[in-house]
Amino acid sequence: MTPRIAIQEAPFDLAEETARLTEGRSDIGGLASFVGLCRADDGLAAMVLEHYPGMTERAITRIAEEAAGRWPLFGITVIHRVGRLPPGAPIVLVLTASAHRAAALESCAFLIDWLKTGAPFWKREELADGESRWVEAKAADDAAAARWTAA
Amino acid sequence: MTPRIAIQEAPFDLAEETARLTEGRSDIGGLASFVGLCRADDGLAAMVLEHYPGMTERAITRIAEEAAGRWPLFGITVIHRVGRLPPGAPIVLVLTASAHRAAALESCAFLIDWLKTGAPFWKREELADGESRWVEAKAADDAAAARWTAA
Amino acid sequence: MRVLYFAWVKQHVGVAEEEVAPPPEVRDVAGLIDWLAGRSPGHAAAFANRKTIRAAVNQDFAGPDHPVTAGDEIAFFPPVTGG
Amino acid sequence: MRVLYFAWVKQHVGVAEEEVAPPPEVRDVAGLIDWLAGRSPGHAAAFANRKTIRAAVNQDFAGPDHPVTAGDEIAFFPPVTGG
Repeated sequence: MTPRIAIQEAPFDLAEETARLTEGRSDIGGLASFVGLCRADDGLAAMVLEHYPGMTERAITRIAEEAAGRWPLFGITVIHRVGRLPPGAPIVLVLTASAHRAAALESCAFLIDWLKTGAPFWKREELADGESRWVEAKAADDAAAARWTAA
Repeated sequence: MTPRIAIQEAPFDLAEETARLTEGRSDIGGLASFVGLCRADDGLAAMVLEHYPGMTERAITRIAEEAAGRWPLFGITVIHRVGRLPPGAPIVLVLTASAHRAAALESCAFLIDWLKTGAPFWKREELADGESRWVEAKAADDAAAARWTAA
Repeated sequence: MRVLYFAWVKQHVGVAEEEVAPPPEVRDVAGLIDWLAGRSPGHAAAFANRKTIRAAVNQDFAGPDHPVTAGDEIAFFPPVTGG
Repeated sequence: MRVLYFAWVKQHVGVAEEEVAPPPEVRDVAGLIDWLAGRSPGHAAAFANRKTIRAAVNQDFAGPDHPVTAGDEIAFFPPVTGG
């Protein structure tokens, strides 16, 4: 099982990514997905995502491999968009496939929790009034990621 | 927020269902989905799903309302197929939308755990050798559903 | 009183549903099971192992002590296996 | 030694990356930060609050004690906010 990892400006297609994981096989019993979208909070005009090319892919590959070691997975897909995204736009997709639902659901939650704290992406909010500000990291995200190591 | 609940023989379209929940809004930050598929274990030729029309919709509506009371959700979709399904076919879709990822992920897991034990569906396996057998309920499924009431 | 059967309970009984008029001493789900089990060998087979039977009264899950009255819709089935 | 900057660290420093040749007494991430902070007012502003700075050495997260040597790729950035 080789995780599919992509960093791209283009949108992703959930149906296409699902088909890519399931096509031609009948051993998958559960497919879990998470899509993170750009919320239009506080007069947001656009979200601009920057990343560290090279390290990003490397960091995501490592955590995907960790997920594959912790749960019996048949497929992992992580797609993270970068660049300028309007409110409502999908930002990130995590998709996991397993024989059973618990492995798919838990690994999907693990991957998105970890992506929030362990992959080199930075978000900048462009506001309707022309101002711009960097999104600050949240303690809640660190706590969410930490619960997977406490277990 | 009115949950979308459907019991149908026809396949569902994950992309269409996702679009239905997100279209025209930009307050959704996380969208979690689970798709359960028919695995081809032990020479399975087809899975035949029976349900209790009327009670099924009623039971799923009730648990969707419970999920909406426990998590701040913008959307819930539950589609469960019935009839004869070949190996590899999608059986069930649970889709939840919220401002934040934890609410979407947790409510999605809650709904599928509960569907396994609290909605009147029965699965019969048709085997390649012509035999047929009813799937037995699993203690593990009861335990998975129970963890949501223990919390 | 309308009684519905699902899955292997239905296969044993041989019908998906039937109208029944149990005597007045049948007051709850457990009593109805006892009475139904005597109706035919198929019914007896269906209800042979009470532990594997679940019931619903008017489309809500119901335990053995749940009251049943004329006009109710009562269903018997194995533990559910959906999802 | 190649140094990369991201997000507001990059905005303060004014460049996305630079080649630097620190003196031999610069042996770890913390030492490199001290040395870089003296290169310009922009660098000083970028590194003013060390607690908000994260580092990577050769594309792995690295703490202040992590050694740095000529030929390394070293990056400085705020806590990450992806996902």
